[in-house]
Amino acid sequence: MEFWRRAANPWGQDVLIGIAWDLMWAAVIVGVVFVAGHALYVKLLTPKQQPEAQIDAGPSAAGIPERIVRHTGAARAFHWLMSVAMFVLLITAFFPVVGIQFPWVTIHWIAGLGLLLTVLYHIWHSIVKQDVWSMWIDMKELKEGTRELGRFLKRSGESRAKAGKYPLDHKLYHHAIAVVTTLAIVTGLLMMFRVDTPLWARNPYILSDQLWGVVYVVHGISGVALITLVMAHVYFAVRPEKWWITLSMINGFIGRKDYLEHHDPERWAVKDGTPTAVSGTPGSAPLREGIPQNKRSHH
Amino acid sequence: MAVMRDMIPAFELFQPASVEEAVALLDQHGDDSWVLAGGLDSFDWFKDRIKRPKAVVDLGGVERLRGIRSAEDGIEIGAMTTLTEVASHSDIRESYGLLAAAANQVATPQIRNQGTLGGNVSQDTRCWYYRSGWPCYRADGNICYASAPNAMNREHCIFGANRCVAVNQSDTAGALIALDAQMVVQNAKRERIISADDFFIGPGTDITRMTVLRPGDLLTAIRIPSTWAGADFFWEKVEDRKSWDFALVSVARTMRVTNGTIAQSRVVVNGVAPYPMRLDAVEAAVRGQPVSEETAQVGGEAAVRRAKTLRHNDYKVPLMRNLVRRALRGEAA
Amino acid sequence: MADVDLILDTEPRGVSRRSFIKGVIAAGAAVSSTGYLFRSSGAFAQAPAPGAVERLVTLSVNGQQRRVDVTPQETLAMTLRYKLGLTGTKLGCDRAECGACTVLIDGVPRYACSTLTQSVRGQQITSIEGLADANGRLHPVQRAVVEEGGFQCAFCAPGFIMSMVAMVENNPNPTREEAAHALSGNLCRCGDYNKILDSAMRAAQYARRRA
Amino acid sequence: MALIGQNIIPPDLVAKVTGRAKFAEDFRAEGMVFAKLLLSPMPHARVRSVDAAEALAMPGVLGILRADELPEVNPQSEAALTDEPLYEGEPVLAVAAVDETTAADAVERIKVDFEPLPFVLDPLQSLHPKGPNARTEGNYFFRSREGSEFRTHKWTEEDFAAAGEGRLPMGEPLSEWTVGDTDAGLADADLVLDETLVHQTLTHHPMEPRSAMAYWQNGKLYIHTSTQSTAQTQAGVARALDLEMDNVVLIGEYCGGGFGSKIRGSTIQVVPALLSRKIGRPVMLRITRYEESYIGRSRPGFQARVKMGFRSDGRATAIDLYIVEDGGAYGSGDFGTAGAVASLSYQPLNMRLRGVSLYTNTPPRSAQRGPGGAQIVGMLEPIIDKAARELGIDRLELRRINAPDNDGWVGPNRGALTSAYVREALDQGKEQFGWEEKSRLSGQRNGTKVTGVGIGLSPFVGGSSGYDGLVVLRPDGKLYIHQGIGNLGTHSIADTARAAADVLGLPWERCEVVWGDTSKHLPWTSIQAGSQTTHAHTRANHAAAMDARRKLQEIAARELGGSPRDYVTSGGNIHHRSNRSQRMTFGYAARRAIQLGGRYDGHELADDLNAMTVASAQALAGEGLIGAAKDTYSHEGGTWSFVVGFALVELDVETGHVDLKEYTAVADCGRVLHPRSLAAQLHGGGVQGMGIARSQKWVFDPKWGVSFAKRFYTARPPGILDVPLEMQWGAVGIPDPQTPVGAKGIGEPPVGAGSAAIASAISDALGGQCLCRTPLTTDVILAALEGREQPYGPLEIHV
Repeated sequence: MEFWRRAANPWGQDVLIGIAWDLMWAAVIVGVVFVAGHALYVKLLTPKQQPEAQIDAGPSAAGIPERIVRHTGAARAFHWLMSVAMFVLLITAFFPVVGIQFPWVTIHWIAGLGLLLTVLYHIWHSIVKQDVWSMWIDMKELKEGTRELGRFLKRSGESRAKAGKYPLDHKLYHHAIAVVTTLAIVTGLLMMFRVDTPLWARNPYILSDQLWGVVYVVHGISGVALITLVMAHVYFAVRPEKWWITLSMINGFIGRKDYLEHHDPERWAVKDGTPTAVSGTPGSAPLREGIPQNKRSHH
Repeated sequence: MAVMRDMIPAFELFQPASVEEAVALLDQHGDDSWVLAGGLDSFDWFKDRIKRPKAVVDLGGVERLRGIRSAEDGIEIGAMTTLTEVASHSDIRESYGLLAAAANQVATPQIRNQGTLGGNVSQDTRCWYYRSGWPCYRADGNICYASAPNAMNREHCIFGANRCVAVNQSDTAGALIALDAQMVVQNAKRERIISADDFFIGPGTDITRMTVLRPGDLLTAIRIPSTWAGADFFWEKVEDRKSWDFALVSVARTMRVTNGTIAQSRVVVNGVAPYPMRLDAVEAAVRGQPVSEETAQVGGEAAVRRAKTLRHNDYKVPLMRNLVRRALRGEAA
Repeated sequence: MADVDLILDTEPRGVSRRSFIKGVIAAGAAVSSTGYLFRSSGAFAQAPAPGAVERLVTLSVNGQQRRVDVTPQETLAMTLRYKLGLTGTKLGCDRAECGACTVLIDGVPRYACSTLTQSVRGQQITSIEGLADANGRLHPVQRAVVEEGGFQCAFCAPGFIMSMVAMVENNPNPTREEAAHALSGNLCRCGDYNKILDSAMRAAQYARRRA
Repeated sequence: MALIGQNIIPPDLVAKVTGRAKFAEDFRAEGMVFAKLLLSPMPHARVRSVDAAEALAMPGVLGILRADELPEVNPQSEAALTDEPLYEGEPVLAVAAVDETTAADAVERIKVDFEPLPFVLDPLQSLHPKGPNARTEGNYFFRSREGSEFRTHKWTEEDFAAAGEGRLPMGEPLSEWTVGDTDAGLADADLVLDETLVHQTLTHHPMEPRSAMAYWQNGKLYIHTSTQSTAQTQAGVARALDLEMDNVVLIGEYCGGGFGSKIRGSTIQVVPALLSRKIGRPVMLRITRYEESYIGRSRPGFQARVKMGFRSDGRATAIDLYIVEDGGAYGSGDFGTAGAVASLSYQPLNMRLRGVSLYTNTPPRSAQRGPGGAQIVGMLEPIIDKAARELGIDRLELRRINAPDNDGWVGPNRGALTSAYVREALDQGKEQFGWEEKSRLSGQRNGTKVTGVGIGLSPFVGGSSGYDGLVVLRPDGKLYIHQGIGNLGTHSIADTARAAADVLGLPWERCEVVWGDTSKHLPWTSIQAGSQTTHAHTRANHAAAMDARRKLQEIAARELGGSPRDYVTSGGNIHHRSNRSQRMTFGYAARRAIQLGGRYDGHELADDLNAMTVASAQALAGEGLIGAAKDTYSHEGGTWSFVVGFALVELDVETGHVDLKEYTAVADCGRVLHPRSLAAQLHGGGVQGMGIARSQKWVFDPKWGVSFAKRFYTARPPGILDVPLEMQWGAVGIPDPQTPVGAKGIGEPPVGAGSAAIASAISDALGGQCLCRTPLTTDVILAALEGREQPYGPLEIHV
C-alpha cells in the first residue's frame, strides 16, 4: 500500500506532496471492521444485563425528577452545526477522490472556517460557561475504565461502575477527535494561503515545498482519521442501547431511569429537580459546569 | 533520477482497424493506455518523457473514424478527419464556414495535414509550468505555479480559474460550440452524445482533464446540426506569430440577423479560460438588438464583466472585449 | 557482425523473435544500418503484446521498397536518417515546429519528426533525395531554387523544398501570399524568406509550363 | 572586374537542394555510438555527488564523461561540462551508449545530488546592496595586468532611490568613456530627451543545432562539427584538447546557421571527442532544440538610460548613455560596441558611455549578428523619431543631419573611418522606398488599422585584414582557391574567391573552391564573424592571386623573353601585352612552375605567412603554381558598413497586432561582390531584426530560475507570415578606398536596420509614443493603446 504521494519539484528534488489515497480506504476499512466487530461482539457474546426494575426502585431514586436536562439548546445547536460542517468537509474532501466530481474547493474552505468558528465558540463556552474539568480523566476513572474493559471482554455480567456525566469512553473519544480536528484546522488554515480569497491572493511560496509537503500530509492524515472517528460516532449514536443519549442530543434531557441506570449521583448529582450539570455530548467536547464532582458532597 | 527530455520511451503500439477493437484495447489497458490521433500533442509528452503510457492505440487505421458524411440533420465529421480536410471540405466551407476558418488557422499546413479534429478539441493545455512536467494541480500535485506571485502568466486565464489557471487553446473548440456541435463518445460499455458545450470541463470539475473523456473513452465523431447552417459567421484568432502559435484570445461567433436586428447568436471565446467560454450573458444582452456599434459596445462590456486577471495577463481583458465587439459588429469571418 | 549479435541478444522472447532474426539476416543492408537507434532500447525488454505491431516492416521510400527494423516509438525522421541513410531530411527541432524534416506521405507534406514510422507502412514516402530523377536531373522546384540562388545556410532547404513541391502540385498558380501560407510550416533562421518566396513563385511557373 | 558584382550560382547549391550536403549530424562512422547530456535542473548549483552505477550497469551503456576529465580552463571561462552549473540547462556530464534511446534511459537513471546555490536572473537585482551574485566568487570578472579576479559590484540604496519609479538608476559604472563634455552638451541643447529602455535577450537558434561527431585514428582526431570558421575552429579544438594542430582533422563543409554562436564551432564539440577517446568508438552527440536554447548562445539584453540633446537645427549636441548589460553565466561586453555604434550613427558633439555588465544565472551570451549594435539602434532610433517630432524636422532629415561621412569618427578615441556613405544610402532609400509619400500615410486610419512608417540606421564593423590567401594553379589549367572560412551560406566561400579569379582574369568555370575540410590544406583565415570575411578574404585572395600572377609573369618572361611586366593574363592564358600570340596556357605555366620548383611551386614561401598557411602550402608544394601571400594592403582607420532600413506597418488598434507590410534596406558596403547574396544578407538580417522588434524573447520563472522559452513556439522567431511578403533592397556601391576590391562586410548591420525600422514604424503608428522596450508584442502595444497599466515594469527583463 502507498502511504505518501511524492513528486520531483521543478529542480528535480524529491518532495512530499500529500498522503496516498489508499489511506482513505484504509480508514474506511478500519471504521467498518471496528463497527462490525463491535456489533457482532455485543450481539453474540455479551450477556444480558439485569432487569431495570430493581434500579428504578432503589433508595437512590429519591428526589430524582422524571427528566434531567443533559444538553442545553446552545450546546445542541453547536453540536449539530459542527457535525454539519464536519460532514460537508468530509464530503467535499473525499467524494472527488472517489470520482464524484464537482467544484469543491470553495465549499471546503468555507466549511472549514465554519468548523473553526464552532470550535472557537465551543472552547469559549466550555471555559466560561462550563466546567472544563468535567472532561478531565483522573486515575480512578482510568482504573475503572480498564476494569470495565476487562469485564466487557471477559463477558462477566457483574454490575458495572456508573459514570459521572460523561463516561470515560466518551471523554477519550472527545480528546481524540479534539486533537485530530485541531491538526486539520491548523494545517487547513495554512493551506488557505494556497487559495484566492476576498482577503488575499494565493501565495504558495510562504513555505518551502518540503514544509508544504508535511502540512499536506498532516492535513490528509487527520482528514482520513476523521473518517474513522465519525463512522464510530455515528455507529454508537444509532445503537439501541445508546438511543437515550442520542435522543438527549435532540431534545436535551434524559429520563430518571437512564440517569439511575448509567450515572453515579456521586459524580453527577441532580438536586431537587434541577440538574447541576448541563450541556455537552459524547464526542463533541462536552464539559460540565460547576465544581468537579470529586470536590462535592451532599448530605 | 535526472531529468531527460529527449527520445520517446518504449511503448507497445496497437493499430486497431475498428472502433470496437480500439475501445476494447483502451478498456483492456485502462490507465496505461493512450489514444494516438494525429499525435502532435502526444509526441511532445512522449519526447519530454513526462507521460509514459505502456500501450499506445494508434487510430490511424480505423476507417470509420475518418471522413465527412452528411447526417440526417447536418453533417458528421469523423474524429480522425484531418484539419486540412475539414478546412477544405466544400460542404463545411459553404454551410459551416466558421469551422473551416478556425481549422484553417491551426498551427501550420503540415500539422493540419496530420492533426485531426478530434485531436484538436481534445488537446491538452499549453501552460508552460504544467508542460515542464512540474507537479502542479493538473499533474496530480498540490500547487499552481502559474498563479504564484511573479509567475509568468501572460498566456493564462482571466476566467474560470479554480486552483489551475491554464487555458484551453483549441482553435476549433470555440467554433464547434458556436455551431452547437454534438460529440459522439464511445467506450466499452456504451455510446454517449455530448453537446460540445458540455464536452469541455474546467479544473473545478476535474483538474487533470480538459474534456469529459476518461481513460477508455473514445471520441468517434463530431456532429454539426443544421441549426446554424449558412448563418452569419465570425472567426478571429489573435496570436504572437501568424503560424505555429496558439491563440492569445480567439472568438467564434454565429449570428442570424432578421431585418437589422440580432435574432439569434452564439459567441464563444477561447484562450481566456480553462475551457472554451460560451458568453450566454452577451448572447442575451444582444438578442433583439440592432446590429450596431452600440450593441457591439454593450456586448463587449458584458463579455469581460467579472474577469479576474493575473499579474501579466491584464491585456486579455481589452483584447477579449474588442474581439467580442468586432464579432458583434457583424464583420465577416 | 557485432550489430547482429546485439540485435539477437536484445530481441524479445517469444514467437515474433524467430521471424525477426530471419528477417534481419535476410536483409543484410537493414542490419548494418539498423545499428544507430534503439538497438538495445527498452522496447526489446518486453515481448510484444498480442495485437501489437511487428518490428520488421517494409517501407516504400522514394519509390523503393525498403525492409527495415522499426521500434513502435520510432519516428519516420529517425528511420530515414539513421536506418535508411537518407540524411537529407533534417532535424531542426524534433518537435513539429520548424519543418526541416518535412517529407511527403502519399504526396502530403508532413513532419517526419512527429510521424511514427509504423503508421506510414504501405504509404508512399518521398524525401528530398527522391526528387531528382535517376540520372540526376533536378526536379523543377529544385531547378527554380538553384536559379534563384536558393537559400543561405540551407539547413531548412530540404523541408522548404518538399513543401514547395506539394504547393505546386495543389496550386500551380499561387499568389505570393498563398505561396507564403503554403510554406508557413517551415522556419528559416537566416531569414531568407524573400528569396524562398521568389523560388516558390518560379517553381510554380515551371509547374504551370509542365501542365 | 569581370566576376565581382555578378550573380553566380554558388558551387554548393545543388548539393543543398538535393539533400546531399552533409551537415555534422549527417556523418556516420563504423561502430558509431551516441552520447547524451545530463543538464543542470537548477540555475545555480554545486554537484555534491554523482551515482551512475545503475546507469553504467545497463546493457549498451559504454561510458560516462565527467567535468573533471576535461582539460583545465580559466576560472572565468566556460567548460563543456561543469560541476558548478551556473544556469539551468548547463551540461554536467555526458553518457555514451550503443544507441540514443539507451543513452537517454541511462542519463535518467543517474542520481546527481545538486546543492542549490543563490541565483540571480536580472543584473539590477545583483546590483542591489543586498542582491545575490550569480557566482559564489562575485558578479563580474575584473581584468588587469596586475592580476585578474572575480569581484563584486554593488550600487547603494541611494542610487536606486535617486532614480525614481521606472527609471534606470545610474550608480557607479564599471566602464566609462567620454568624448567632449557631455553635461555641457546637454546644457547647450534646445531639446533633451531622457528615456529608460529595455532590450530583451534572445537565443541565436540557428536551424542546425550544434551537433558534433568525433573519432580517433592513429592519434589524429577527426571531428565533424558545425562551425562558422573552419581554420580557426581547427585551432580552437586543438587548443581546447591540448593537441597539435596537425592532429586535428576538422570537417565542416556546411554550417546550418551560426549568427555568431558558432564562431569557432561550439564549446560542447569537445565532448564527443573526449568520449570517443575514452571508449574507443566514434561518438555522435546530437544536440536537441532544448539543449540548443541553453548552450546555443544568445544576444545579451540591455537595461539602458539615454539622455540625448539636440540643437533646434537638429544637430545632436550630446548623448549620455548608460547601459546595464545582462552578461549571462560567463559574461559579455556588447555594451562597448553599443556605445561606439551610437557615437558613429549620430556623430554627437559630446558623448559619454557608462556601462555595467554583470553575470547572471542565465545561458551564456556571445556575439549575435551586430553584437551591441543591433540592440542600441533598435533602442535609439524611436527616440530619434521622438526628437524629430518635437523639433519639427523630418525624421529622415534628422538622421541625415547627424549621419557620418568619410570624415566621421567612432568610439572613445574618435577613430577614423575608411569610408562612410550614409547620406547617399539615406537618399537612395528615400527614393526607393518612397519616403515622401509613405510618410504621408503615417498615422492614417483604415478601419481599425493605423499605418506607421519607420527608419532604422544601423552601422557595424565591416572587416579586418592581415590574413593569408592560398591558391594553386594546377597543370589542368584550373585555379584552386583554398578557403579557411566556413560555409555559412553567405556564399562567401565563392564570393571572396572571385577576387582571385578576377586578378588572373580566369573564367569562373575554371576555378575550384576548396573549403570545409582541414585535410585539404587551408590557409590561415579570419574568423567568419564580425562581418570580417568579405573584407579580409577578398584582400587575402587578391594578394595570393597577385603572387600567382607575378610568378606567371616571371615564368612567361623566362620562356618567351621580355620582362615580366610585359605579360598580362586573360581567359586562362598569359600573353605578351603587345603580341597576343606570344602566350602560354595556365596549365603549361603550372607544369613549368613544378619543374622550376622553389618559390614557384611552393617549396619556398614568403616568411610573413602564418604557420598554418605554411604547413598547407608545403603540403601542396609541387602540385602546381602556388600563390600564397599575406594581406599587407594598407588599411588605415576602421572599416564600417551601414544599412538603412525603411518599414511600413499596419497596427490594429483593437488587438495590438502589427502587420509588417513593406521593408526596404539600402546598404553602404562598398563595392557589391554578389548582388543576390547581398540581398539575402540585407533581407535575412532584416528579418532577424523584425523578430527582435516583434516577437522573439526569453522567459524565466523568477522563483525557480528555469527557462520557458526553449521551444520555437515560446521563443517565437519570425515565420514567413510574420514578415513582409516582398522586400526591396539597394546598395550605394561606392568602393571602399582602403581595400583593393573595395568591398566591405555586410553580415551584421542588416539586423539592427530591421529591428530599428520596425520599432520606429510601430512608435509612429502609436503617434510617436515610444514604448522603449523590445519585443513589442500584442500585450505591450494593446496596454499602451488602451491606456492600461503595462504588463511589465519598465525595467523588467525576460518577459
